Amino acid sequence: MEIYVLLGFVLILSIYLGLELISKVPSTLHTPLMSGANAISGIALVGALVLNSDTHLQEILALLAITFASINVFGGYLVTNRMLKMFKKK
Amino acid sequence: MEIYVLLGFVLILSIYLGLELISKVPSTLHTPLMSGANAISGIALVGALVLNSDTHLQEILALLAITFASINVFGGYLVTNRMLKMFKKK
Amino acid sequence: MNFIENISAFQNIIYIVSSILFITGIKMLGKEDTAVKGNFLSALAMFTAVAITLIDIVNPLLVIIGISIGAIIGSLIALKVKMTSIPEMVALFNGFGGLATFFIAWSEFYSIPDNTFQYVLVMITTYIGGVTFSGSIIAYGKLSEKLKIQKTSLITKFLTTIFYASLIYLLYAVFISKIFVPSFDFYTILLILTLLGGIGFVIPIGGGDMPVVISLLNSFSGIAAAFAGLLLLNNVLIVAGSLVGASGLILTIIMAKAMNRSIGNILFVGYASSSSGTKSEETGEVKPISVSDAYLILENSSSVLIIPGYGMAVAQAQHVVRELGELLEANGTEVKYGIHPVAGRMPGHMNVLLAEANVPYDVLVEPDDVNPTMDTVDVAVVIGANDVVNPSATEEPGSPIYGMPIIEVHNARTVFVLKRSMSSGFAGVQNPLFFKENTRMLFGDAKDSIGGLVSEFKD
Amino acid sequence: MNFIENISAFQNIIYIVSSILFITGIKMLGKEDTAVKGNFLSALAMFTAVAITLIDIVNPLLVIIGISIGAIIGSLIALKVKMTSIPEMVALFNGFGGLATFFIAWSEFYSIPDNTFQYVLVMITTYIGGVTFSGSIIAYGKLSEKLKIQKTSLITKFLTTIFYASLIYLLYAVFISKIFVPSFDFYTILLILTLLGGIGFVIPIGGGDMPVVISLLNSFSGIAAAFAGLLLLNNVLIVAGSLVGASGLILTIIMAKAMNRSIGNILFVGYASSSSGTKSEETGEVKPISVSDAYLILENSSSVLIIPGYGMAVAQAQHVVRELGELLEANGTEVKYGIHPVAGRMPGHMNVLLAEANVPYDVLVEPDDVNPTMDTVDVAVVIGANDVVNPSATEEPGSPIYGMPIIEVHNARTVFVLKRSMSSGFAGVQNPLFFKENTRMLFGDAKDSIGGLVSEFKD
Ligand SMILES: NC(=O)c1ccc[n+]([C@@H]2O[C@H](COP(=O)([O-])OP(=O)(O)OC[C@H]3O[C@@H](n4cnc5c(N)ncnc54)[C@H](OP(=O)(O)O)[C@@H]3O)[C@@H](O)[C@H]2O)c1
Ligand SMILES: NC(=O)c1ccc[n+]([C@@H]2O[C@H](COP(=O)([O-])OP(=O)(O)OC[C@H]3O[C@@H](n4cnc5c(N)ncnc54)[C@H](OP(=O)(O)O)[C@@H]3O)[C@@H](O)[C@H]2O)c1
Repeated sequence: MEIYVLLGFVLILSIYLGLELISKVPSTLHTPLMSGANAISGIALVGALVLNSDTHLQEILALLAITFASINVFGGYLVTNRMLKMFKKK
Repeated sequence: MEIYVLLGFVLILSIYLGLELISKVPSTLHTPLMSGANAISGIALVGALVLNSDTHLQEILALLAITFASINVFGGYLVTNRMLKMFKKK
Repeated sequence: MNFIENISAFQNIIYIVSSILFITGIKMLGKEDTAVKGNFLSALAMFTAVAITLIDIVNPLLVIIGISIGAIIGSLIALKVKMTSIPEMVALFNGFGGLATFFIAWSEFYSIPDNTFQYVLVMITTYIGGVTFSGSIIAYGKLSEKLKIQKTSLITKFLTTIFYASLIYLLYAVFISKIFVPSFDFYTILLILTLLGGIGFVIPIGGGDMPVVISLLNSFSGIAAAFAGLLLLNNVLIVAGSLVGASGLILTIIMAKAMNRSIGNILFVGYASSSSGTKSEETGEVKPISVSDAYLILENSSSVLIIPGYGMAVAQAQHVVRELGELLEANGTEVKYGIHPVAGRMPGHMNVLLAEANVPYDVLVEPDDVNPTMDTVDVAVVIGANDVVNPSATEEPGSPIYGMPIIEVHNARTVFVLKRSMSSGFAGVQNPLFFKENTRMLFGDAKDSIGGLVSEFKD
Repeated sequence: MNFIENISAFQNIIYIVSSILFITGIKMLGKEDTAVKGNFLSALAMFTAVAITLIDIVNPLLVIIGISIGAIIGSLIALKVKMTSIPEMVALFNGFGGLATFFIAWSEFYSIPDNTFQYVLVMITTYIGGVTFSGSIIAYGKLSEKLKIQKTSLITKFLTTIFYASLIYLLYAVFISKIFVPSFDFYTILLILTLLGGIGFVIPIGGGDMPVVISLLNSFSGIAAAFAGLLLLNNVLIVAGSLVGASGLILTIIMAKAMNRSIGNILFVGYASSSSGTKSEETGEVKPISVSDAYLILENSSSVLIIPGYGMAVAQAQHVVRELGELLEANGTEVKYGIHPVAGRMPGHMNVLLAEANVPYDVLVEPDDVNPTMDTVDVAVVIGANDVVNPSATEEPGSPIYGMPIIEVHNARTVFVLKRSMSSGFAGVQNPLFFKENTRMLFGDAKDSIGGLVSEFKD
């Protein structure tokens, strides 16, 4: 079985699941969801960590990828948390 | 990447998705859902079709598997459809 | 070689398409407006998956024979079965699904290489498939009342022991034996133990708990198919099986919740029916009512709530009930049906029966919708229901059903209870409703009593 | 070798655990009660995935430097950013996410074997990542009003053309060029075209449509990560990326619906603002009101609905608004806030601002909840909102915003509109609300006007 077919399938299943899970989000949470999703897209960090650094160029690319993804991760989770903490019930 | 790990992942994702999709089913549909699921479990038919039949025993096993799975498929879909057709709005 | 590889890559892509169809189908099956389409979509998914598998089949004769026999038997059962027998039929079909995967695993046992992981998969698939099969057959027997056996009998105890033994054997097979080469005899023993174990799993469970068992076996049949998918590296089996597994699990949980019991309690303990025997009997006066008196009251009421239960199914009274409902409406009375999720003997039982009798589903209301306004109901007509209207569930902390959500008919202005005697319902507990000030008992078979009311109206 | 294989199998299992955590996290993030926990769970998932990746890292120094810099910059931004600047910040972070995957794909270009499929993946990932990056930077510029450029200017037209050219180049790279050996120059051109293309994609889109663009770019940044996952055969990247892709898509759709426009219209057409210019101007009398008169009416009303809009954000009036609300409540008036889903300039904008000002979220109501009972509202106070209360949306079939769901304040007994002038809102259409019998205009900066009311109350 082709590994790409299978991984593509995981991708489709995840999108389907994502659409189901988020479809009914209340408008209060639109902004936090957006910045929370932002943080999650910092998962590129995991990809950046496994890059080859055989050449200098690759080394620089890896360093930059790690840095920018980390900004996303740290910034995203912190700001989302800050925002969510502001929401209070009476 | 181990194929079994990946397929196991597909299994987990599907169960998660199934739980999400079905969790809010109205009680009117409990019985049809059950028999509809019954029909779906006839998917074993696809498995039965690809079995080896190198020995006589295996041939018999394949035949039996195909037969019983087919009963499920045909019986399940027909009876579910029959049941659902009975539900009417005013 | 390249050609075959291409075929199998293509098949895999089609399997994925079919999986997505299955997912969408079961999603739509869970909503009233789209259920018919959902079932159709899922059938389409099945057709696609089977068709694409057939393109490189080795033994077409075998396939044609198997599918033909299956199609004939399946269709006959589906078209002939009475709506009241759906629970038995579902039990039977669960069994067939389990049996098919049992055979698949058995056959694969002879094909797999000496790979320990595949060997483990064969063992597990065999076990789940086999237990689903034999367990379902017992459930079928109990539901159709063809099989009656005492929980305390020696054979029950023996089989229950075999069930635990089979579990241990499986664990041994999975965790320990794989160090050795799997031998034929070893596997044969598993086959036998599995089938007996399934019997032992279901046989001690009370007949009334069978719906929960059926849902659970439904779930198992899906899980078995999913494991067969792992074994055969086939993703549509995995996805479709998982969906069935999830759906069965959810129905099981819904039922357990509606009965306010844990799944473990249902499977391994059962109702402590002895405790209800020693309980002090409810005292008080029971006020019977005649059909003609009941008619007079109904004729003058402006809102009526009908609560059907298992007794309506037993009496096959759904058609006369619908007739009564229509006559009441023609008389200017507002009629609703209060449907408890576990009324009857399978989830949604009442809904199916009433649908069969042509009651539109938008007059069916759930407990949560009807309880808050119960005091505006003139007459609550309880037809062969008992546990689902038992006020002990809310009032008596000691009762075995305490905590179970009920339809609170005792808050209605008047309650008619239609049953044949003072005997208790499935849970085996007394019902204080019968002794309440505003309750009238209309004794007799439900079909006869309702029939009587209908003829009074027609005269 | 065996050891490394074991590590990678183990890593894959942990990645799966992390994926499930992500899924559960985002599920919980979508519900008010569990949102904080959900965000925490998703952070835990991220930590797990990163930690397990670190165990067999080759170049620890690089990693330490990168993560440290990222952590410092990210944390600083997160802790310093004002709530009113969240839209810009999200745009910027989307860009960073896209940039990271852009670099990943670029680096992989030198590592992949001559496998056409991987080559295709590199091309696509480069493209999505690059467009997300440069597009987000433009969106950031537009939102923070650092970048102002005419839609009709020559440079805009040039860049738009480049965008289409880049798309064609990508299609060529994916479908045709793979027959040849990919050359370095060929890829370099893609890199450049991609970055310029992203600029060209966003630059013609009106500043007010940026929120939709941001959501879409949010979705893209997820899809880019998912494709990077395909490239690196890494399932947690695929799952997490897909979730972000789905979430961004849903927000985009929600916004488009709330504006009653299609996504295509937003991205490629924009409002036909010229038509509103030629439209016959609304005639009628506008009735201004002074702060002290408004105070008298508010003081005597028993229910007030506050409808905030973009103007409240501009005036930074959320804190005085909360103060006014509290004073009204202390005065025995029932106060609710009517929140339109696209009020302001990003989804949920008003919710975040009011939350920042300590307004509890259970007094915030959605249009569907408040419209049916609008006639029981004594005073509707519209604070810097315009389009979201424009009755043309329901009354004037020719209007560009016709069909958009609004908060129907014109059905309230009295309406106060707080804005600085008679100018129109984001959609550029006249608002007949201002001319209605029951409307009073309170001209001036929202913060000043509300501040005035507050001091009247305090005196
Ligand atoms: N639905 C499910 O999925 C499910 C699953 C598992 C368990 N259960 C259990 O089943 C019970 C269902 O409650 P329920 O209220 O529907 O039923 P019930 O409590 O079992 O009571 C049924 C009543 O119907 C009466 N009856 C029987 N035949 C009749 C006839 N021909 N005419 C008139 N009355 C007749 C019986 O009294 P007489 O003998 O005096 O006539 C009996 O009291 C609950 O305890 C539930 O937990 C349900
Ligand atoms: N939320 C989103 O996600 C989103 C996304 C894309 C587009 N949009 C669009 O944005 C619009 C949002 O509607 P809206 O009603 O919130 O805003 P709006 O229609 O853009 O109107 C804002 C009003 O606020 C007034 N204003 C500006 N500064 C002010 C100040 N300092 N004090 C008092 N008033 C001030 C302006 O009038 P003066 O200049 O006369 O003061 C203006 O009419 C909708 O058209 C929506 O489709 C929203």
